[in-house]
Amino acid sequence: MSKKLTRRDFIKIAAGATAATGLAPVARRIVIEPFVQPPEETLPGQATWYASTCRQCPAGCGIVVRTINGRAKKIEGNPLHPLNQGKLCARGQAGLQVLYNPDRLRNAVRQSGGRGSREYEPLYWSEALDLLAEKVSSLGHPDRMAFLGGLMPDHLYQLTNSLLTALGTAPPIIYDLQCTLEGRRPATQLSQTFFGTADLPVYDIAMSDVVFSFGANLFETWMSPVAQSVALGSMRQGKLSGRGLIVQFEPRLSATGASADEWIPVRPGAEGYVALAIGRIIVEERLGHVGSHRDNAVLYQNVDVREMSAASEVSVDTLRRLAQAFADADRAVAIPGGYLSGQHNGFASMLAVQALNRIVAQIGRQGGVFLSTPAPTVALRSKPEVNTLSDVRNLIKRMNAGEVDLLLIHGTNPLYELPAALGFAEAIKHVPYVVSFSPFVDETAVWADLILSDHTYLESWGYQVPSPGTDRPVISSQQPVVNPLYDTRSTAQVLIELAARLGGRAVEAIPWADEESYLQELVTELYGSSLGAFDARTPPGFWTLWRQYGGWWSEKEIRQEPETTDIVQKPLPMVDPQFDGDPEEYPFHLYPYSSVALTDGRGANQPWLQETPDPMTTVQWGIWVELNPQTAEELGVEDDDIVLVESPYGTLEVSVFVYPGIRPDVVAIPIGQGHQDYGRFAQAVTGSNPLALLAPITDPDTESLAWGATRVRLSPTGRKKKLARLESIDGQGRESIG
Amino acid sequence: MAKDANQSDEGIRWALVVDLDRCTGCQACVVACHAENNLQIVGEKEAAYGRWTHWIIIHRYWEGEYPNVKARFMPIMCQQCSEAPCEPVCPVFATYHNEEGLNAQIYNRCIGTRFCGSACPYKARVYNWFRPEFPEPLTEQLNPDVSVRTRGIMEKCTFCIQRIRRVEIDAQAEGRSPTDGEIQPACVQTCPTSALIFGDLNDPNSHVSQLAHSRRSFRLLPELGTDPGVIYLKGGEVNV
Amino acid sequence: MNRFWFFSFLILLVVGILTGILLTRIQVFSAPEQPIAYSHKTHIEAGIQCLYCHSSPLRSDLAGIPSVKKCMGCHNVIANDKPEVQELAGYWEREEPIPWVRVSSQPEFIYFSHLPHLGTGLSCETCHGDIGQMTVTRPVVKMDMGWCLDCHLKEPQPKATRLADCLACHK
Amino acid sequence: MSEVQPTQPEQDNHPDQMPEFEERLLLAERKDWEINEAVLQPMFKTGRGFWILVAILSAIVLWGFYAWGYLIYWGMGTAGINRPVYWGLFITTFVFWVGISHAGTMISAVLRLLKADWRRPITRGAEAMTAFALMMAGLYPLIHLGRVWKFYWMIPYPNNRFMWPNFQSPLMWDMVAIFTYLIGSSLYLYLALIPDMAMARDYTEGWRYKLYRVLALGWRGTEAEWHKLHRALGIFSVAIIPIFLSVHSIVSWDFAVTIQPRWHSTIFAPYFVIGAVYSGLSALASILIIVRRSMRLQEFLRSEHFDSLGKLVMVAGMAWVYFWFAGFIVEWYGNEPIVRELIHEEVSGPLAPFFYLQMGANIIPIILLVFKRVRTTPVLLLGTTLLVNVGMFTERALIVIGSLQRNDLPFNWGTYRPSWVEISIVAMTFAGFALLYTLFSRIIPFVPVWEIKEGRLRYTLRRIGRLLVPTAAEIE
Repeated sequence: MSKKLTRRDFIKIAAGATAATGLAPVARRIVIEPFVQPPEETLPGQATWYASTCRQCPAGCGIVVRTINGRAKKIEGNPLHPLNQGKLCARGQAGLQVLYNPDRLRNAVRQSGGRGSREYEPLYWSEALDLLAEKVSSLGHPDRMAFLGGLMPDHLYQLTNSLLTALGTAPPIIYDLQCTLEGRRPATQLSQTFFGTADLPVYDIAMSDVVFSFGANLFETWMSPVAQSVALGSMRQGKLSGRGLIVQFEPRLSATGASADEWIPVRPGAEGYVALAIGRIIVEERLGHVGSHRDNAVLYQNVDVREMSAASEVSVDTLRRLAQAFADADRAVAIPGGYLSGQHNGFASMLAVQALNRIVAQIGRQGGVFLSTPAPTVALRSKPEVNTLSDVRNLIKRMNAGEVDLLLIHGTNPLYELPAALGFAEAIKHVPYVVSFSPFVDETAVWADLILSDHTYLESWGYQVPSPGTDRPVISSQQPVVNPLYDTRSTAQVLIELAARLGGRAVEAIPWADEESYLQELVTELYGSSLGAFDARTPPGFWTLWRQYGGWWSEKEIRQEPETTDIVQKPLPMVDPQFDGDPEEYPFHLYPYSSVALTDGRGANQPWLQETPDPMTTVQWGIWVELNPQTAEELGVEDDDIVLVESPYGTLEVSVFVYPGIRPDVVAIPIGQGHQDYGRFAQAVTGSNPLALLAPITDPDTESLAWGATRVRLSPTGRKKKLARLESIDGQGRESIG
Repeated sequence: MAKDANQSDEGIRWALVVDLDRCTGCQACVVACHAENNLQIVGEKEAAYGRWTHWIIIHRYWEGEYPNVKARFMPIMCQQCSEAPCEPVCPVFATYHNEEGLNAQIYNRCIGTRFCGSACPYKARVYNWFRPEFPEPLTEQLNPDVSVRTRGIMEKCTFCIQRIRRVEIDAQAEGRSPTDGEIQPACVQTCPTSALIFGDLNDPNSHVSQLAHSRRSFRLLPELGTDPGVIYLKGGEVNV
Repeated sequence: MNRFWFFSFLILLVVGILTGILLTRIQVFSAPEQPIAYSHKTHIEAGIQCLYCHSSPLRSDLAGIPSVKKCMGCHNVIANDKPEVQELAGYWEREEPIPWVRVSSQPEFIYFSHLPHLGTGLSCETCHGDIGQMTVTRPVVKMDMGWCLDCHLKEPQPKATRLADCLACHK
Repeated sequence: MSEVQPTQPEQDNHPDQMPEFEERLLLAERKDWEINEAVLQPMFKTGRGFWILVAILSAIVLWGFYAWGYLIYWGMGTAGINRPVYWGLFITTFVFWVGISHAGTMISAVLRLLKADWRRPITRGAEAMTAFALMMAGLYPLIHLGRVWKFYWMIPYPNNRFMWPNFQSPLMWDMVAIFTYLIGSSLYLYLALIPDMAMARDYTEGWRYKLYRVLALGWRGTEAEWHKLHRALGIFSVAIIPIFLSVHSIVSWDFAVTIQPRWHSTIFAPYFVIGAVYSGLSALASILIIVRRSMRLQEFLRSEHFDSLGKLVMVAGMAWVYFWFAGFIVEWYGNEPIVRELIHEEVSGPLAPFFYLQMGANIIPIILLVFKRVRTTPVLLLGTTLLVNVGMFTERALIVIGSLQRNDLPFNWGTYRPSWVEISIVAMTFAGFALLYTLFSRIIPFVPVWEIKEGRLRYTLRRIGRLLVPTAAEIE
């Protein structure tokens, strides 16, 4: 889409596109407007497919978008892309509703009635950029500016980082809820500790015979769900060596747990104990076929299987059986998932799980765990690192202390995504000027003075090295599949133009004329690489193919076998879980989980995702709390009764879903609903944000939010609200009838 | 009009295989179907009253009790029965059986008696209870190959007839016939675990007809004698 | 007296029905008013092929309306003194699309593609009439279901069965 | 015709053996003109009560039409139906009205063929009930269409698209059957009306005269005319009986030909027919009691009629119970899981209140009607027969809605809640029926005068020696 096309250039079969069926009279005046200048790539009425990268979550799947007459009509997986191999998840499919969302901002805007007024006044971009440049240059000290970002595409991160460094400001703080829930930061730290490389490892589910997943919702939202699902498909029925086995360890039966062959309801926080006990049994009883376990004995010298069994409430027999299955498998892999990282003892548990891969010698082996090969050029290797909650806390402290004069927020929605107890909502009021880059008016953008509305990902340039990657180096490219619908501007472009206005070191740091030329320069470094699945004769030819393929990747598998560090010379740490809230007063563990459709709440403004039934509860649109039937009976509540959920930090009123697959001492609430702002579809759902309940405690090892370590109590309210479920309540439990 | 599928050995019979061992209930097919087929969004209130419009839904069945509880997923869409109970009851032939084994639904012929919906044992048909609403610019997304149904019309899974037709026309233009696996309904295309496989059941070499002969294969409610064109493969077993 | 009323009523009825039919026919076959008085006849007589301007029916569903640029490709030099061509040039200079009014159309619930029709060897004139003789473009047939089926059913078997299937056209 | 002169009955003679005949002979003392007057006078006297009633009924009907318009404009979603309960109160009420319509022909044609004399005063009311109930029933197939403006696609008419309706569909059978029945029963009603129209013509002036003159088709009462009328009525009586049996059978096949659990039953056709007769006769009894009271027709509609009607209702009710049980026991013992579930729901589940209402309201009247006191006391009979129709309506709702709520896949079960639109439209048809009936009773002689007179000729007392002997002549 290099041609500049204006909106009216497109053929408008106006009536055909919008009218309802059936009733139209035959003789009607339909205007057809031809192109003034025909674009080279489109044929009227014929679909043109553009390859790009999905940005509905940070996984970085390749997509192809069907466009007809300049309008995107359907998103599908890019069949050539090694990560997702043509497949796509529900969120990826719904991407069009980000692009065509009726609640998108159509201009750069300034809040005319003051912050929080929700009254907006459109600005010309030159005006808005002048305003921003003026704010930046009038800062007393560069430290008085802060940039808070979500997990952004790599090129944007690089531009931001370069600009901030040039200005003398601290690098952007990258933090969002999705990363927190999937435990991206702790997982990186685990790799660093275990393999000495700060890269997310790839678990080779496809080739594995036995997969032990400890709180990783592999096929829902964790890390790269599509790639993992593709792997599941071949692991289950695509291998010659037989059907693989999956065991899921988590307190609530997730959709992944339902797809697993066995679900072990471990006590929250005790997943590490299970891993330790399994490891101990394998080492002690010399299970499996890897020969001597002498090297590993030291790891488990302090572990008592019975104690572990008691603490995790998994019987010794089960542990022994599982240990046997894990050790006897030709290829087995244990996966430390997001729920582990959300515990106070998260890091210790993750270490214990990763150690299992070590004792069955599956590190670097097929069907085990390996690291993806880094991108071939240095420039492409720089990518956003997720910050810790402590960094965010520091920022909040600085904001409260009045040390931040200008706050830039991109791709994250801290007012919604951070536990309310952290006090971001209060802190933002102490910042004199807040700039948001959100394309939507979300909870945070309401508190921004200036919203420099970004393009949606289907209108933007960019690239991303998927992390975790796959069995070969991959760089996904992102390109506009349609011309921008509105007068929005991509943040990368805004930064480049800001630098140009600021001059000096800023413009030296990012001297490009526009983001496209920046990307072109970055990407054509790959030109001539012998690894690639394609190569061109000239750099411009390479640029074309890069966009046509939707990125660059190696033709062959290249896996990197990680080295283990000396962590394996010491006994594995054993840390007792800690929970916030007195167990007497707050008898239940709260398990907030990321919803398949809405993830961390980003999908809430897309009606398709709102109407998508949750796989386990089949509820559409709503928010609920899942209770074990026994718990529900004790509380005297049944389906659809509203209960009051209280933690030491907040309360929430929500309908009950009696859920057979959850421990009686755990209650689960999906994350994603309860938006105050963020458009009509997000606000259509009544209910408040479950994150308000969360205790702001962290795992001391990783300084990451222990989002699974809050205790709550429940009390019935006597009211009812019917959940929009697909499944008939009357029919529930009567399956034997069919 | 309705030709007995058992006799049509030479013709095409489109069929969908659903491998329950692979299905993770991820709902990608549901959204893909919404995107491809211009399904309307009804909102929370109507959805709670059973008026959603999903053409494919994933049934989730509980088995056992805590702690030995299991949940199984079963995607259910129009079963494209050869002996469809919905076909004979339509007074105006809005639904009928076509030569390629599809249970066709002609939207603009439908007068909305909902008899087919009552007759369908799988309840795979959905009805447009109200006019669809697509707040601007969501209309831009509408697939031009599929009509937008107004109120009072029954609709259901078509096996993405528009995608079948598109591939057939393109193949014809190239002077060949579509290859096995080339035609993919939206749900099949997107299914991350490849739990859905589409093809011609009457072609003995096609992937679906081979899977249909698998030991794991079964059809939904076989005792009703509807002869569905959707074939399920049991989960939890190895296919040898 | 009674008989008089009876016959008057009868005559009125017949006249009414005939007028109704006539009116719908006129409405169907009337030529819509176009923004520029374009004559197909002139262009065809100049020896231009249909596919030169309507270039995509062999590759796409739609035949395509030529872009303003394509018109100007010739009319930069040819006949640029004529008022109609000057009107065209006006659109070109203003970079505005020309709001042509559709002459032949299918309802929204119909899937129609030019490609397979031309693929079977049909010519443009089969459906669009002798466009080459038209100074003002008007529809020559009422493109309704009966008209479509007229041809579809004349195909040899088993093609006819396939083409008579509702799903062949209804979407 | 008989030449016997009616004679004054002697009050004190044979008081114990005469009461039945006494009643039949009551009219015998009336002159023809007196009977005419007695029938026509209530038609002309329309008090305030009448107009208030008409106003109320019209208001309900208008409101119902508004609700219908609302339904058409906004879509079927304004009704309470959903997935899987695609059919709700509309179809329930449709079946109910078709059922009500069955009593008219039952009384009129069957009893005419059987020469049951007591039918005479009530045939007109019964036939009118058939016609009006069918009109109400006929609205529902239109109302429940999602796109009612396309209803004509169900009519077979030649077109260039080679498209015909699907005659495999029970809905097409329905349409044909209901149209046939409506036309047949209207003609039947009209035929029997002609002599009375002529009578009314001769008694009226103004707009009524003009109306009756047209409707009487120039009837003069010649021997040939009577002969033709009797022949026509005889043919119609025979011909309409298969139609009457087929209509409700076809309605039942709407359900029975699907494989929906509980609908898929072989006994449905006779079960529906007998249910229709049961509810229709009950409705007739209720209506006659109300009309008799409001139009002061006690002289014509006497307790002997209600007695016979009550007996018929009782017999129909017993037959209904028999058919119900025959269906129920087969399903019960068949013990198919989903059917068992449905039975369970009815007997002890959420549908239990409706089930016991249905059973109670259908069986208690049978017991009550055993007592002559109930059959002959208007108030008691009114209550009993109304109860039957409450029961029958509930039965239809249970069949249509109750069954649809459950199906083979428990995941797809659902519940149904009627909306204000549905209730308004159902109320509209009830009010519409009442309104048509009310207006009808003021325009058309409610009691078939010629039939009464004809019957009166049959029963006479002859003096044979010293005895007064009641005699009955064969006159038809």
